[in-house]
Amino acid sequence: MKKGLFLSLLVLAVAMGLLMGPFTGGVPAKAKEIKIGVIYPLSGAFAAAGRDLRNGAELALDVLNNRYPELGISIAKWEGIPSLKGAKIKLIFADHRGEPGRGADLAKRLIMDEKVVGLMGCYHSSVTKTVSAVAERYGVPMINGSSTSPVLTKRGFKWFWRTTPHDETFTKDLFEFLKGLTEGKVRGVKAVPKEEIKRIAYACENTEWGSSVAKVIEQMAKEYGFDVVKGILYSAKSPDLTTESQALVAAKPDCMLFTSYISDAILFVRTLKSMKASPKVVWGQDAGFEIPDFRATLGKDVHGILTRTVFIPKVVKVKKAAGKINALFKKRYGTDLTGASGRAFVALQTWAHVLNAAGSTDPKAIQKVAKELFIPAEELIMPWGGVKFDKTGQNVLGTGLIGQYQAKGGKVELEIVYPFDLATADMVYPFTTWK
Amino acid sequence: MGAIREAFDFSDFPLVERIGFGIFCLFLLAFPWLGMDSFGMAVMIQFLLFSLFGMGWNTIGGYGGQVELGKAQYVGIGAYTVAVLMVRWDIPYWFSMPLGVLIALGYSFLIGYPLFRLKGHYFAIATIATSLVLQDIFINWNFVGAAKGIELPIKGNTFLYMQFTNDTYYYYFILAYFLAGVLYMNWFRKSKLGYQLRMIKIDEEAAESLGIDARWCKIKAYAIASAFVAVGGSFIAVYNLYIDPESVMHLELSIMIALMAMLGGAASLWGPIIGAAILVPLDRYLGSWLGGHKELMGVDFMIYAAIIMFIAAFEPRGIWGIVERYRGRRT
Amino acid sequence: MVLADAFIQGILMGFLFALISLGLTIIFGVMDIVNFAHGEFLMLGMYTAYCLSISLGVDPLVTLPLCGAVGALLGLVSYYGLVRYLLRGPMVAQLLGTFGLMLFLRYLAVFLWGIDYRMIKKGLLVGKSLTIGPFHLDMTKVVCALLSLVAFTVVSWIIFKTRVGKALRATSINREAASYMGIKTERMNALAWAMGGITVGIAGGLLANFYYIYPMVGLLFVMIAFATVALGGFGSIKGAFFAGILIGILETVFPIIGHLLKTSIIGPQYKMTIVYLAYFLVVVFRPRGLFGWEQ
Amino acid sequence: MAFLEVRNLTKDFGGIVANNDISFSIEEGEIVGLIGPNGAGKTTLFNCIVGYYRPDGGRVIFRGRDITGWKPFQTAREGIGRTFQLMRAAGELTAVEHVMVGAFLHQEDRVEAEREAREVLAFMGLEGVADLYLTELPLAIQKQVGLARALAIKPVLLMLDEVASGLNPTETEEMVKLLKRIHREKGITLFLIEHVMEVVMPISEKVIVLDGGVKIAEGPPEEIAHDEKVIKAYLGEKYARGL
Repeated sequence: MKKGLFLSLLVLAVAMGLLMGPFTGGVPAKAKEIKIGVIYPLSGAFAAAGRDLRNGAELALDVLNNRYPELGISIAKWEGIPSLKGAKIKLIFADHRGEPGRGADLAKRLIMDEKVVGLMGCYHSSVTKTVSAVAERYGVPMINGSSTSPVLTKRGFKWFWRTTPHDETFTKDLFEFLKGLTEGKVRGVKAVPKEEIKRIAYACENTEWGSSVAKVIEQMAKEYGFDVVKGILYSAKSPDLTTESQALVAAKPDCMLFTSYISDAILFVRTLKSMKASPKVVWGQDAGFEIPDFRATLGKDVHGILTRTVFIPKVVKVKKAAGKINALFKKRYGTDLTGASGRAFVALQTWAHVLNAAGSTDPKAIQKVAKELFIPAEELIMPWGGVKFDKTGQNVLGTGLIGQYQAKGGKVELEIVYPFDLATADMVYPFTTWK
Repeated sequence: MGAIREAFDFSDFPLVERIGFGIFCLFLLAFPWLGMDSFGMAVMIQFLLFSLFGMGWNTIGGYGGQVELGKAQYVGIGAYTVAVLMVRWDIPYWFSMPLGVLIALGYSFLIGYPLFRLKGHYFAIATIATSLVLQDIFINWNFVGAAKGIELPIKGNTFLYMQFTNDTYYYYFILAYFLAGVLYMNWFRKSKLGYQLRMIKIDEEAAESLGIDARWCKIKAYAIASAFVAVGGSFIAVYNLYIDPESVMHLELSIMIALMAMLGGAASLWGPIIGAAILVPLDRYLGSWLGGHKELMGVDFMIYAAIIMFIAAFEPRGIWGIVERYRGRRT
Repeated sequence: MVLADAFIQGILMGFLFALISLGLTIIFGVMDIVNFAHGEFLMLGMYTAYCLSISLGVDPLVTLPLCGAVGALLGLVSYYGLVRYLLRGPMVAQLLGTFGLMLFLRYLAVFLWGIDYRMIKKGLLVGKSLTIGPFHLDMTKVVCALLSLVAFTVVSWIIFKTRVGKALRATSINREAASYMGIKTERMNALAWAMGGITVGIAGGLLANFYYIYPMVGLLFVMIAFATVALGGFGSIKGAFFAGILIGILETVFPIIGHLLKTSIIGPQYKMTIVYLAYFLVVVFRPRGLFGWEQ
Repeated sequence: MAFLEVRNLTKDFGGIVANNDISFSIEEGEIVGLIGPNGAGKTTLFNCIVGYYRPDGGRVIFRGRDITGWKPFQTAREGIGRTFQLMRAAGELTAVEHVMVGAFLHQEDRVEAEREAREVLAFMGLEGVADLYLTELPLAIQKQVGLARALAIKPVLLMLDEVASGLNPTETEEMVKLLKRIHREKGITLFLIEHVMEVVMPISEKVIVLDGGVKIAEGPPEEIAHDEKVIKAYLGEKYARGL
């Protein structure tokens, strides 16, 4: 019996070894293939987001490596990187499970073993920190598409670029929007007296991301003359958010601001609804409020909720490219593009442009062109002014959107309400869904 | 002096094991020159780190037989002391690390005292509880960067701050700790405390009748364990150059530490090392390989879990227990 | 006013925690094992409710018995398949084993259902809430509370009034003695796991009415369940009940106090901290928990 | 001044009085037996003296020192060794290691401790089993190792809890011889619980009898053997067994 066990263990160990053999050595690089390492949370608690990101990146890859003339953006015509004799890009995905340490190890693997030209990722700001630190150490360029912690581009890194706007921009958007609300700039809503929306309460999840957003909210609120009547940091892993919700309700705020991942976002909506909370404005900071699961799980309970995002399918009305690509995406993965998948798309797109401009995979060359790279607005699916990095590596042309979930006969649409000139529908105000 | 002789004296192991360990040490020393890829290197570093943790846990958890599931808090203490001191006052690693260990010791005595009034599962859960409490405090404590965590300033290659651009340095750095750990444990298992702990584990009443202050012995062992783990924590700080409560004080880390030692074989010198040698590569390679495959999502953990259950069910003494059964000696 | 509201909400949560912990404490009481996989049992209960209510298109409440059945099955399988062997080993091996079981079930769920968040959208209770005067209570939680009461009465009845119960208690007090008395302790263990499974399965089924369903969801509850059982005293039914409610109240009322005192130091960010702290303090002064017995 | 003196010792467990107002004293160098039917409170009395239980009333004075309510390890350090009715055997330590742990009480160095331990085992004629694990030994030997372990702490008073239980007649013989030697050669005062009268009578100089938690008799063995109350206590028990 025991012998048998010992043997079977041995066998198992050997089997492991054999299985892993090919994966430790790393696949030998084929000619005319440019490897980009992509580190996302593909398993673990954030796998839902990870899958979304991955879909975005893979679609972009397909669009780049194959011919989609109808899309009308340049990478769709390239079939690879023209300046590199049509070399194809190959994405190598790795799963960081939201653990910074693991992320760093994977970055090393991709850089040293897979010999990737550059890195992409990592969604979690905390992981992006360690990964970018590794990239910096080895002098490998990294383009980050979806981590929004402001500090990331304030560390004077030489090999780190970020296409997405960060939380300061987004939060600023929110307050611009609220200001606009008081000035009657919002489509379909006449000027709201400031007193009516002065009281703000926020609940931010208590890791890197949430706590930094909380700080920004506090500071912006001062600038724009709103009072923060309640600020809560909570654990996204908490089994129930009754307490938090109560604290929010108890403060009787006019605006409730959330910085949540998906599970806690869902929980908040459910709990607040059961408490019949009645704020006038409910705003979510992307992530949880924006992943398809949010809408899918909560149905019409989200009617009237605002979420900051960077991509809304409705963008198609103002952006041709977005429409076609979104259609393609939906055909393939069944959901609309989201901020996550959209930004993953753009990140890879940016990689393509950078490589093309550089005309080589040499880091130095990439670093050089990245400095003066400019991708015009019409190339992007994002409603941005384009992609242009300042010397900190931050894309200065990125802007946020604020969307509002609106239930229209059974299905829930996400309508643009900010920027005001892009508004695709009248805003629902005040928020009454949970009454 | 005698203690040092004891530490280097492996003579009570069968010859074959001594040879085996010798070869293993040579392998470890030569590893960076075996042309292994850097991920292999990273995994190796993790392996050494977790062996260190496991050896520490083994004092209280293995020899003392106390199911301790709160070691992560000491990883945190070790890591944070180094990080905070380096960020705020630019204090070198070699000053902050010992300080971290001291703090860990102090803290362990502080909570060890009430903690060891408890027995069995009450104790186990209590250790988890204390660890979680400390984590919550760090998550909300702005001085140590709260949930944001701390990024250490990148200083290039420096032995003073123990920062390197090449993992080989880190490798030998942790290897040194590892070997020191092995020697210490080799001394410990033959020390007065070591025997007293095993006696307590067998029969606490009997132990007391032999003039052993069981509670005090446990506290001492607990403190030693904490010191070990804190050292490992200090390494994490300078290795990852970024720490946050989530990554260095998480419950799963505590469980991981105990898990590896138990799986390898608690209350034995090689046990924790074997446990780490199996679980770490398994975890990292399965993760990095299957993690990339949509359709196989979760399989890596299932394999992982299956192995754990198998061992727990059929070899409660851990893998090393099998060997010990064959050779009929425990060490 | 706010305080009163918090208090009521707390009690409701408390009932839920108690219900979830019930199974854990039964199992422990009979065989001194802490089941790490308890949260995963809960999770699978939730999935059962979800899948059935979707596939059969029935109200999730109807599926409760089936959730219980699945829970029982799960309990039996894990007892005969794993725990039976674990019993021979020391406590560490037991924790190790159930921890493995936890990982396994969790990622089995990932494998089977993927990592999407699911939520039951329609059903008698879903999204309903009960308004009594100024208080708004989630309908499901109210039902949870009632069911939790029922569960506890039934279980205590079984354990303290029936012959099986006597056998169970005998086994829990002294295994050998019980077996001399001709009690099949093997079967008693299995029974304990079945009962544990049923209760937690039903809890899952209920939870599914207002909670999102997700492979990792068990993790959120298992720690609370541990704290509850440990605080109440391992193996004590009564203990689990009161400890559950106590914890519920603690974690909801504590932050509100902070709110009333207008201080941010006392706030939701510490609600779990206070629970663990409470547990720690209680056991330090009362090493058997509130209602536990000497081991 | 008495060597060990117990004054009006009382211990009750939630109403059940296990020891009721028990007083006696032991002189240095004596061999004293403590007998009584099952549940007479013999072991409880031991535990109160060594400190596993804190007496609810009364005092324990050892060599002029009030050790009432001391912790077991403190009384042990004071020179009181004891053995247990059953040894909890585990594959964790070998016989010699068990004894070493005892020796460690006054010995820091391992090598020294091991030497002492082997001496003690030799004294008891257990050299042969020194390096075997307790689980590999028969019950009788295990108990002897337990005795050796207690001896290793160099006690002045040795309290033995049913050393002879579970031993066959010949083994019992051996044990009695051994106890005599310990007493003679090491000059240790012995205080032994025995359930079976036949064992205590030959060696003890004084016998104390408990029944239902109270001391019913005290005196030299031959007196005790003919004491009415004692006989009744035992007969009573025999009847009880019969029913």
